[in-house]
Amino acid sequence: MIKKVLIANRGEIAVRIIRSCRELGIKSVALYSDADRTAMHVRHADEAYHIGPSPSKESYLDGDKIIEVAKQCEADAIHPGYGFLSENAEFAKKCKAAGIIFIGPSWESIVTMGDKISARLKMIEAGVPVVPGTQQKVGDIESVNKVVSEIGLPVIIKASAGGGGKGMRLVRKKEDLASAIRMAQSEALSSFGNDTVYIEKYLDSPHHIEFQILADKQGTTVHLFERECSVQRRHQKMIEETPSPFITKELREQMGKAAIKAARAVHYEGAGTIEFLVDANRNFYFLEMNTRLQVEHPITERTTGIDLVKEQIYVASGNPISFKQEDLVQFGHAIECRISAEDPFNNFMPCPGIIRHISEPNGLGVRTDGYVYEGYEIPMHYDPMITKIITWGRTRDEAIERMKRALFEYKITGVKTSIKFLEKIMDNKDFNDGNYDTHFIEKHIDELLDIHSDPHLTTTDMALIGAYIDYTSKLERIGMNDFAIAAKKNEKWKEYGLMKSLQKI
Amino acid sequence: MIKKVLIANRGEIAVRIIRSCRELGIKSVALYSDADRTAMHVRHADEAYHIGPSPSKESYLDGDKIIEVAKQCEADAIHPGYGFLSENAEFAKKCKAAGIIFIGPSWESIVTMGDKISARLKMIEAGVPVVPGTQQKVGDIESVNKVVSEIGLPVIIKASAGGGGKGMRLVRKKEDLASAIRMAQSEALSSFGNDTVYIEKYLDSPHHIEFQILADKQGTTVHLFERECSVQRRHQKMIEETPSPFITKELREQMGKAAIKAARAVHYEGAGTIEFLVDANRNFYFLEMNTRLQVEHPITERTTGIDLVKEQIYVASGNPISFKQEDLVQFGHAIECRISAEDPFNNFMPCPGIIRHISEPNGLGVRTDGYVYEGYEIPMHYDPMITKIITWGRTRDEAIERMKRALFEYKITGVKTSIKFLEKIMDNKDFNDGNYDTHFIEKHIDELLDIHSDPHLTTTDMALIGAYIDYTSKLERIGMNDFAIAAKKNEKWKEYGLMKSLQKI
Amino acid sequence: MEHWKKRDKKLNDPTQFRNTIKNSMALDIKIGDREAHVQLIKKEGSKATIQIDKKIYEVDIMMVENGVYSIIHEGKSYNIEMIHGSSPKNYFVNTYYSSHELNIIDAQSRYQQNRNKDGLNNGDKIISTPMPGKVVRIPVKEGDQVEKGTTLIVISAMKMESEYKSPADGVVKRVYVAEGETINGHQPLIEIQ
Amino acid sequence: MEHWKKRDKKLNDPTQFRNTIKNSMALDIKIGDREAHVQLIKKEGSKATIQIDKKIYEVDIMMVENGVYSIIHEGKSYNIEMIHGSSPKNYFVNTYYSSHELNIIDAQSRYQQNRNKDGLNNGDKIISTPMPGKVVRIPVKEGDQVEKGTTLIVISAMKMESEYKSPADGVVKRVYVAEGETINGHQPLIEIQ
Repeated sequence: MIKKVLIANRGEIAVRIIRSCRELGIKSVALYSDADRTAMHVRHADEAYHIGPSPSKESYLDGDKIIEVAKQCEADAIHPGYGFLSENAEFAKKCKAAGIIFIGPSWESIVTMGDKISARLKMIEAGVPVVPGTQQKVGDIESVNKVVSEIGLPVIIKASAGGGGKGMRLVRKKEDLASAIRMAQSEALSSFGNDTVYIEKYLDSPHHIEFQILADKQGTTVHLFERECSVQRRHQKMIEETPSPFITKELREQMGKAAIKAARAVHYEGAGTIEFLVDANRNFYFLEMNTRLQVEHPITERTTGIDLVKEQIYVASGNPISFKQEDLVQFGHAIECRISAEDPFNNFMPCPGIIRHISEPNGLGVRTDGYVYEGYEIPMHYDPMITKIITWGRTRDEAIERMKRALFEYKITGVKTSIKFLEKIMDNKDFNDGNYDTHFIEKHIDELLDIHSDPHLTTTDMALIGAYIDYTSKLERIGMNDFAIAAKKNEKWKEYGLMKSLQKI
Repeated sequence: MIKKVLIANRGEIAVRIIRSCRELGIKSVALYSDADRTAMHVRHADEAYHIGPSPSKESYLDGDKIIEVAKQCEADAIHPGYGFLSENAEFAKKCKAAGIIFIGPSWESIVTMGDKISARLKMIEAGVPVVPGTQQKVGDIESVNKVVSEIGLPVIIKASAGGGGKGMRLVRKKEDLASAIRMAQSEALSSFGNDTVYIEKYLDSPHHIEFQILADKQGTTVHLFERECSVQRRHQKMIEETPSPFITKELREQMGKAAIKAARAVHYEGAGTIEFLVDANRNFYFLEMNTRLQVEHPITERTTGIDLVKEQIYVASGNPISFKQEDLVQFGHAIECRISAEDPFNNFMPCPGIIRHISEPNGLGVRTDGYVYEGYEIPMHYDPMITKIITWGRTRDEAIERMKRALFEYKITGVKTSIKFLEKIMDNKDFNDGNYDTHFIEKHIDELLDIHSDPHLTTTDMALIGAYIDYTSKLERIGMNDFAIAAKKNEKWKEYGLMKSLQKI
Repeated sequence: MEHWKKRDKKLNDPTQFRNTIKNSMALDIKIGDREAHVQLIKKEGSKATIQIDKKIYEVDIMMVENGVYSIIHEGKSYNIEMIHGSSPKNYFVNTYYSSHELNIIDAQSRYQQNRNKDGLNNGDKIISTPMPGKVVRIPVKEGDQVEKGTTLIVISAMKMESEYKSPADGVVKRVYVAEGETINGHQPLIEIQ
Repeated sequence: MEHWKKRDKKLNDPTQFRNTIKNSMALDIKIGDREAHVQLIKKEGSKATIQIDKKIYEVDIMMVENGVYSIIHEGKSYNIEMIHGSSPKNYFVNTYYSSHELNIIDAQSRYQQNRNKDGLNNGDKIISTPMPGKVVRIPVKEGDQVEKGTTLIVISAMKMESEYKSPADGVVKRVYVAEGETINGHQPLIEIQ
């Protein structure tokens, strides 16, 4: 078994990995950038080393430095978490060369699945359905026209090396095709240094449904059922649930088998996720594979009882998966909400800052995976996600009711968060009916952003009373002098300084 | 369905009940004594009413006042939680008379099970094994001698109205019998106003194992398996787990059936617990019934998925239990540790005080049910229990590892707690082997209290560094003047005042 | 035992209460379109009598955690979270049932508001951000002629880039920061004249 | 990149470092039977050089939460929780791996310690409790002759009653509290002469 794991990550996922290491009796090593000395993962780990300045490129993305630290502190293995270096084949290769176990698939699997065209080809070869489209780099306009006339409009142009919506163009009319391809190619070149693009049929009301898989060195590959991830905003998942209210038992079996086939096709090892698009008629198509742990893995853990990080460590150590496919059940229903430090009512503007107060929800059926705490300053350098709430219920309805209760209980001051927006989704009728696809947020955005109630209700007056007491008691404490200065000089800087001093109270 | 529930309790159980009410869309009403204005249950509830001074007798035990508040705020039902009025038949009767639903069994069931002799008789009648002993009030010494010669020494003398170890005497030698009975009678009279005592065989290495039952008005009675509660200190449970590592599948079935029989015998309604003693040969005996929710109910919730408070509310509303006996499974293993504000290393002296900082454990498989928060002052008037940690694992080993991890993560400053003591139990070999009975703590007490490690280790030096920095930086902040005064006047009061001012920093 | 009885009183002459007040400050607080006049009438321990416009509230209010207040009013339990907005006078308030943006309008803000209304302030267009971040790009320099909508500065925070555009036609009077620089929220970045 | 290298140095002459210190106070801290001499040698931001007896530690120390310190020493991450004991100089310290009771011995405590040793303090037996509670019963009154072990007062806190007994034979000199009274921790209750 692995004895010491270096976690090449930060935030909630680093804390989450450290937790499983501790339960297994494995030593954990944290890394921290300048911004992260007081971060939670540093406090939870057995060891912690400074890795560089705050920007990710100079710290959490500096693979050579990370491997150097791993060697010095004699870590057997590196867990990359998600994001940062987790899907970096080069890094996985370097770990191997340095004699350190990379907790993830081989670098070859990462390469194959990382390039979308090669992944599509592999899947077709393995008999896994892919979205109709080209199998190779798009060339002259005639061949493009031929493909489009076969699969039909609308189509989507995608960068083979792409991700995050960059180098993507939706084409609904034939006359826009040529220019869309040129634009996609140029965007792909500037974003990824590679202008290879390909064409896929655009599915109109798709569900984004993914399957968790696990594979060991002994040749066993299992799936841990699906996660429904269609509640997205600009390709960013906000809410995930399992089981999917959309798919049937038969479809689940078919897709599970396809997911295992997909993983076997690239000789996959460890934990991975096969993402599918499922159209309104329940046809499913391979979209891509994430060759790492996903943000939303806890909902699978809650319904199956399997600790996915522990399984990753078993597999990386050369041990078999600790259970059999036939022993797995989906026990009840789980939902995850991602909570970010952002202002949904101001175009989801990120809100880094100091947490003045936080109380997280608790009790039956509630798990939170977070990393911020009172007095902690959320750095501006990294992702705005601060916590994930995972609720479980015997039924989907119970899981939703529990999520509402959990969001109600979640109290945080100091920074703005997405909580109110998530509450609106939980109250939405279509969501409650399980009647949604990837257009859900777009479709309901006006309703979801409408949080202001009648300004003449008693609750509003209570808010006024709170503000009155808070403001006047602060004035008493800091004295009026600062205000006088601010008024006289009338400078924004003073205003800011004053705000800072008020926040410190 | 019930629409508004008044919770006649405080602390973690009040918060826990409010959570389930919220999930069901039921309004919750909190009560608070003078000491509890800022308590968590007041903040979680929809409504909150002041009920009286801090001592329980003048507030949480004042049944008439509570019923008056329930009427005024138009609550349909009262949930008594555990402790306080939960097993008070008179209160249940008064609720009924006032037209308010008492969430619990009928007052008649409480009366029957509350008197230990009448409960024993009922059980014998129903064919549930009881500990060998007398069936009635103990009278002249001859009949006592006869009973003792039948069941054999040692025996235990118990007060029929008893509880909490009062009016109890263990007798190992025949010549001590007469005086032990006299003493038990006199103690019973002064404690409970009733000198009725009876005799039971004393089991030498018993397990304390209880079964959760649920019964509805439709006549269905089910059990939700067992809880192993043998880790006790002076009849106070500290750690509970389910399934019990001691009992077999066959025994579980037999005991489950006996528990259902016991509940049916008193026409039980709602949630209740049948406590059994199980001897080293796996013979089991009815001990008593708790006609309320238990502190340790969450471990049953975690392994079965059933929300017991919701079921209580369904049943009290006249609805059937929401599941069938045959649908229930024990999914994995759950353990609960009770965390109290007490000093295990100073004879478990209670430690009320102000919470300076608290962070509760979280992540996969961890639930906490608590009620204290940063800045909250734990009142001296009530129970010292502040939180329960419940961990779940696929196996008992995983649940234990996770509990260790959770206790490790639990950080609290300002008051002393039992955490270190619980950690020592989790590290104990016998506990890990599942090899323990009710004498566990007594047997291992020296080892469990030995927490002081070598004072020359690096960790000790880190503690010294922490103390040095904390103390000197506080001196800097408060200035040296206070110290000078304290030194000059040399009064304990000054010392105290100084400590207070230091604690406020 | 009377705390659940209705206590709100509609007053014909709200000023009659004013006489009893000593040091309590009256504040105007803007919430949506409404401007509420709020004043403390009496406070004893956690019990406060507060007048909002013509309505009198008797509440039990306590700050239970940093920025979190517990209010009990006619038996109802309210949890109020005060989140600071862009200035100390700007609050975002969650009551669990609703969210509100509130602005305290004191003499100073009133004065500034009036100044702005009178157009005295029209040369004063300073671009700033509500949150800290890093300057990615400044596509303009001092002296540049810009149109309304021209991108003046691109700020990155938490993996997201935001563009700030000119609010009007004008000239870049001053650039306070440089590309690559780390900035605080509410810091002046670029001034347009 | 050198932070995991061993930096402890055994010194022949620990005083050689003292010259570089300006305002740092030396403290003697008692931990079990050991009395450690602790002194800050240098501090720059969160990096501190601290000498404990003859050993020098270079640590990175920060108070991350109220009473909770994060220390990184040679790469090892320590979480230190400081829990106040019966006086501001008494700490109960959890390091996650162990628990320790520590007592700061400064000049004042040293003086008192010596006074006690010299027997100057023998008329000074004041009974008090470490925690707040309520006086249940006082079975003695001022002027009573008591023996060592006689119960002087019974205090209740959190449903538990504790008896406090006389530490020696003597006379009840003063009773500071009455039955039913609520008391604070460390408050004088009864004085025995």
